[in-house]
Amino acid sequence: MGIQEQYRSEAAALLSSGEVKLVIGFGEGSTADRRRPLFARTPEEAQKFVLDAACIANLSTYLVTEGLLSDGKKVAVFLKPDGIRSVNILISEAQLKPDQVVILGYAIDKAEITALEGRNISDFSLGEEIRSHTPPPHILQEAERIEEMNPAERFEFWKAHFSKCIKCYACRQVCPMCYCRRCIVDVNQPQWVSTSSHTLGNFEWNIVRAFHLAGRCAACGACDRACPVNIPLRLVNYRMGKEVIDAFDYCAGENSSQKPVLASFKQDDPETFIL
Amino acid sequence: MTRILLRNKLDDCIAAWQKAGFSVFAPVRQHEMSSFGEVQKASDMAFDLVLPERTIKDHFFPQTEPLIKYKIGKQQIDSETMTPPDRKRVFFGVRPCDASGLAIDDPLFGWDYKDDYWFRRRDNSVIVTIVCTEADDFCMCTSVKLSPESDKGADVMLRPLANGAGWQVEAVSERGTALLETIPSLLQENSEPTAPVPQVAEKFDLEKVMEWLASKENFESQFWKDISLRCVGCGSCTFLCPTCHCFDIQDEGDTYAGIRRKNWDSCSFSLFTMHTSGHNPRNTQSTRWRQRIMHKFNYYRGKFGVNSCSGCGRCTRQCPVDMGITETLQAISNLPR
Amino acid sequence: MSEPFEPKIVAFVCTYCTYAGADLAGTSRLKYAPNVRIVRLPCTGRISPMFILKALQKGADTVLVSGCHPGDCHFTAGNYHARRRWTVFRALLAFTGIPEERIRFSWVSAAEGAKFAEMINEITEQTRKLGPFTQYQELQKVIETQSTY
Amino acid sequence: MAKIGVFVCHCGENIASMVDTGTLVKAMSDHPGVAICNEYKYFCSDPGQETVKRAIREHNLTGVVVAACSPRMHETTFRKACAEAGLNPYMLELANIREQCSWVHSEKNQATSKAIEITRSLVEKVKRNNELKPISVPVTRRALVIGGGIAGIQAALDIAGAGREVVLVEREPSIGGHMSQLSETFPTLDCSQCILTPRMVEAIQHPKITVMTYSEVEEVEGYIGNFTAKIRKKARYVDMSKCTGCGDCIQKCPVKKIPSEFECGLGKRTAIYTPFAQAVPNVPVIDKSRCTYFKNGKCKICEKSCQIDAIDFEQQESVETFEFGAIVVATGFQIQDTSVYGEYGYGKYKDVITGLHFERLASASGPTAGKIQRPSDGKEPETVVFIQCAGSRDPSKGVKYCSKICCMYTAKHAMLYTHKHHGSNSKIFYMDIRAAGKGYDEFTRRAIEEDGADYLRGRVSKVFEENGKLIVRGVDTLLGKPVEVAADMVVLATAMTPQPDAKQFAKRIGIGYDEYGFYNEAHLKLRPVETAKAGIYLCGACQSPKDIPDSVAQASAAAAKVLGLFSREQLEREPVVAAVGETTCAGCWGCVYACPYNAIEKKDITDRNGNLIKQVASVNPGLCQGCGTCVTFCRSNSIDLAGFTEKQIFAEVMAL
Repeated sequence: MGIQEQYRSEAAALLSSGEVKLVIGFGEGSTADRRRPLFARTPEEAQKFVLDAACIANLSTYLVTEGLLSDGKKVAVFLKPDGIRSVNILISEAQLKPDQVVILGYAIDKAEITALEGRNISDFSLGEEIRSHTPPPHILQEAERIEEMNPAERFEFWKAHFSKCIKCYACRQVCPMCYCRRCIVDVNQPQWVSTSSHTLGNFEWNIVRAFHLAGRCAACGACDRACPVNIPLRLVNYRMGKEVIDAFDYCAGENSSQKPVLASFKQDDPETFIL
Repeated sequence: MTRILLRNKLDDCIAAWQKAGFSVFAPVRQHEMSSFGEVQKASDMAFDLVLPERTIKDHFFPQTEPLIKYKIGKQQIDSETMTPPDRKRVFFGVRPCDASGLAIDDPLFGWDYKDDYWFRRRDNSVIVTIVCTEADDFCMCTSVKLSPESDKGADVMLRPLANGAGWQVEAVSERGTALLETIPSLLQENSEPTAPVPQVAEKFDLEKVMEWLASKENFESQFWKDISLRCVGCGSCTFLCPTCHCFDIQDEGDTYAGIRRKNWDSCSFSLFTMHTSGHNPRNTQSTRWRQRIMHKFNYYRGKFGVNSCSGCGRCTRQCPVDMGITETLQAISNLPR
Repeated sequence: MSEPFEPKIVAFVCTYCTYAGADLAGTSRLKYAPNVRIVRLPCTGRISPMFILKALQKGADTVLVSGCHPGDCHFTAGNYHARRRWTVFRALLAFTGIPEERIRFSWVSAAEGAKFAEMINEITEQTRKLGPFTQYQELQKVIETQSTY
Repeated sequence: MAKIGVFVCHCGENIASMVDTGTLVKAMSDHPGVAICNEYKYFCSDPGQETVKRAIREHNLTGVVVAACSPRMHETTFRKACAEAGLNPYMLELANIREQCSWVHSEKNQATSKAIEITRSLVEKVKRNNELKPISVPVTRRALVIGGGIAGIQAALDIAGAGREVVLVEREPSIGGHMSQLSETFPTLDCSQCILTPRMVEAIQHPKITVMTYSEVEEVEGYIGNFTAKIRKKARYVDMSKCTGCGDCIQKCPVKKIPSEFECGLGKRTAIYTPFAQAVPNVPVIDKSRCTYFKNGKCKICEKSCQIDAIDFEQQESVETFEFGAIVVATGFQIQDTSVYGEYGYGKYKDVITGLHFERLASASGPTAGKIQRPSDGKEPETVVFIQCAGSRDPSKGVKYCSKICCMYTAKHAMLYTHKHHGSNSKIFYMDIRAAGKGYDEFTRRAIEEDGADYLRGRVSKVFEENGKLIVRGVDTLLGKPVEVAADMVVLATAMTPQPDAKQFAKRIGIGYDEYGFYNEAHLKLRPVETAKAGIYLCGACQSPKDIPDSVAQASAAAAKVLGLFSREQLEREPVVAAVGETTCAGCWGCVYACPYNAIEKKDITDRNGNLIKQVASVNPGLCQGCGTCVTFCRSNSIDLAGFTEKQIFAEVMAL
């Protein structure tokens, strides 16, 4: 039995036993190479689940849908390691209760897909894997290329990209960490972030988004894939993740009991740049 | 016998239009994105696109538009209206669906009050469409009763020649005729065959969809909740739509001076209908998605006699969770009667 | 020829240390460059990155953020929290092309009036050398002009 | 609609000479929302304040900006004026155009335009100020005094004398501090023990004072009026309730050769000991590190010798928690380690001693019973050289500051020495004689004129031994000649420094300290006994080097501050506190972690049937100190800080 069939029957069992009220997985998409999130509430619906190497979305973002878990019932969700990492972060930020999430874990290695053992978040110890994880070479190369630029060139690079931004907030909406009931950009008294999508407003939005994700990003790449105008958000996220690990030895989502990196400190944190 | 424009004459053509006072816009690829941008020569243009990612709408109804510059003084408020520049433009290589989008929006911007920002740009622009030779999985113009060779919204229509050397040229409006008069020497008489137009299958039964939407009992149908479960509530479908036209007015500036701006807004956003009181009549994503579909295929038609969709398929093509109008209308179409 | 460039420097400071240090520079009658505008906050912990962006939007050529030395925070730990934020925010700005020299950070105690005065002079001079931060200011100018579409 | 009054103060010439106030007034008068703009010579004066008050009433002002000095100077003054005129006192901002403008710039045009910008941005801020009401918090009317030296004792007695409870904590086995080590005191030459002991006894017998010796303050939490302190009582191994202080155990203790800390190593003590004969309480402690029983498991001679079974080897240290309304820090000083001065031979030659050693030698209860004897051979020295500033005023090896007491005690030492040993010879190397104080200059004159102290102005370059004498080589700068003195003993006037753990302790209780580790007062001149942390006060040498009269005076001042605080049951606090917007709070608890005061709690939001809807953060205004760290953390902008709200700061920045 392949993993897809295994998880279909497991999802069906979870639903028919009443252990979970909902299973969030993947179904066929609008084209052959697309998979779309699928929500199964009955064992029959669970038979429509698809699990293959095209299932790259981070479904944990649906776990923070307002009201989804407020009835105390459980939800099962198909998650890759980055999704499990997201769940760790969400638990540490009190957005999820560990017992409410049943994880149907899987990993993709090239075209191969393997099941991950464990169903509860505490069954997964990702720490080392996350720390040793290096992003794909194209991201590293792009990031390096930017680092090598002088500031003016870097500014022009991002200006070109940010000027494209249409403030559709797809990056925010697909991100599991953007669970705020009201985003800073929607605060208009005062209007810290210009809502207009002129380049200045776009700069502000993108900087604030990246800052708010610093030390909280699970590096799932959802924002980058979602961006309809192809802003390389992966690069900013990668840079921020690198900064918190270099400066504070902090790796978001290693476990579910971390304190937020920007709400904690060490007395001997580095401060080379302060006069 | 028809007139043709050869691809190798395109540079001269651009130059001639520029000489006649036009800025020339065409599909371009810049910074990992395709859109309409100003071009100086044929090689700036990206002809291999089925559709640019961004629509031509951006150039008529920009994502952010300054309306008024104001300054709060001691006794009075000084304000100055900011109007778009009177700039003559040629949009070259527009797909029929994008051009239709402009035509679909024209009544909206002119029915009770003539929106100067829209019409000043419309009146100064000439739309040169190119009939499609290719369609992708998301194209759905035929489903909304348009076609890859529709001339709706076009001033000049080009049909690609089968040999790829150029286009058959046809003016479909006075403005188009006038534009062609600026390049008489670049057009030649020819009877070269044109490339075949792609067959785009109809994906749903529009009549049935409209009937279902018009039925009041379907308004509260569970259908809306089920179909929109995975919608994450971003605005990418609306902002990439050639016909979506909702906007918000924002005052932006410091404490005593600023600019009143018209910014795109999206019915997908949870705050779109948020009242000051805190009440939100469309407080779930399903009601917002319903609004989007109802607006496009029921309300808009009721007011302006036309559906607010030109079938470009961008909403599905670019959706981060693979939703879109096609899926929803297909599902309605497949509902048992 | 336009007016000679006068740097605009906006300083966000905590009231207990750096603001008091700036007061001490005053009571000691130390002279420093008049280019700085000070915004007083209770603690460096209150200094939000948004303040820095808004100062840049309003034409600051350099932004200074300053508070109590580590261990000296009136609120015991506000400056430690601030330091972490700045580390991250600074890296972010640098990565997006806002030069590190444009955003300066310092610890100035209530007793360091001289340090404050010298620092303002140094930052003013450095900013003079860097010139106006036109790259960012252009973004604001563009807003104020007509839509380009 | 905002109606803001702007009042531009000349501060005499202080502002007006550098800022063109006329231009400033004109600019502000033209500013939107400004209803009235005036200038005046001194707005802080009575007529000045009257002008402000009249304007508030006449123009119905909604906010006031006084462009004058630093808010640290006169914010309170003008807040009061606003309140008197019926305007909420928090509808005021001070534009600092003096300390941060007129005093620091030298070009009038630039200073004027800067003043305009400063004032303008605060006008924009004040438009967005909210009316605030002070927060009332209950006051626990019990004081904690940390340190049982003369300063601590005095503070405790004064507070207790006014009827308030005091806990006096001392980490040594006895209270008394450094003063108990002194022989006679300048300038009156009364015996230190004679004047100190009655106060020590008074303290321990006082019904309102709980003396906790051999105890340390472990942790302090809370805020003014509401501190909680954990006090660790070290194990004494002697039951205080039983011990009568007979001293049998001390007599019998077989470990007799421990250098006594109290005697600066000049005398010996036993393993079970009281530091000195007049110790208060007169209850010994067992020095666990030296006790034979604790080392080898055998001995217990003290236990056997004690007729009332007061020895308790099983005693454990304990931690007690108390609530306090105020804290007085009187942790005192130590003397600098003089061995850094190799050239003076301290530590190398036994007869090179510190001033504190000399005090013990001169003390009637000291190791020599008051006889001045050389530590090396017990002989009475004929010639003694005193070296002043052996550490003080020496930025290279010692400390930059003046230790203040050394000039006086050196004169005293010379005097005592002459009194005890007629015909002796004292030579004093000094830099300056600093004898400011009541009776002080007379005292040093007396040492010179009546007691023959020989003052040599100059520094000593080297002390070395030659033929049984200590040769002091120096220079007499008045004569401009090198001098050499063959001495029998050399006394170094060592610098006073903060306690070795002063900085760690300050961090533990949350007060500031200077570069040396002396504790920072809130204002050097005007708030000398307060710290920047409300409810914590300072006295004695932990704040700066001090002599006894100054320490005592400061202790009484601190006590007065504490009593002022205790005069009310409720305390009014600045309403600059944070508050949570509950509708938008996502309950991520970042603010809860970030708050340095644990002032943010989790609050349940329930529907009308009591079902939990969500949890949100909630600020306890009594605990919040108003730093705003939480505000900056909050990604959804759901917390704001009164007095420094997002709207206010936004307006302030955007008006620059």
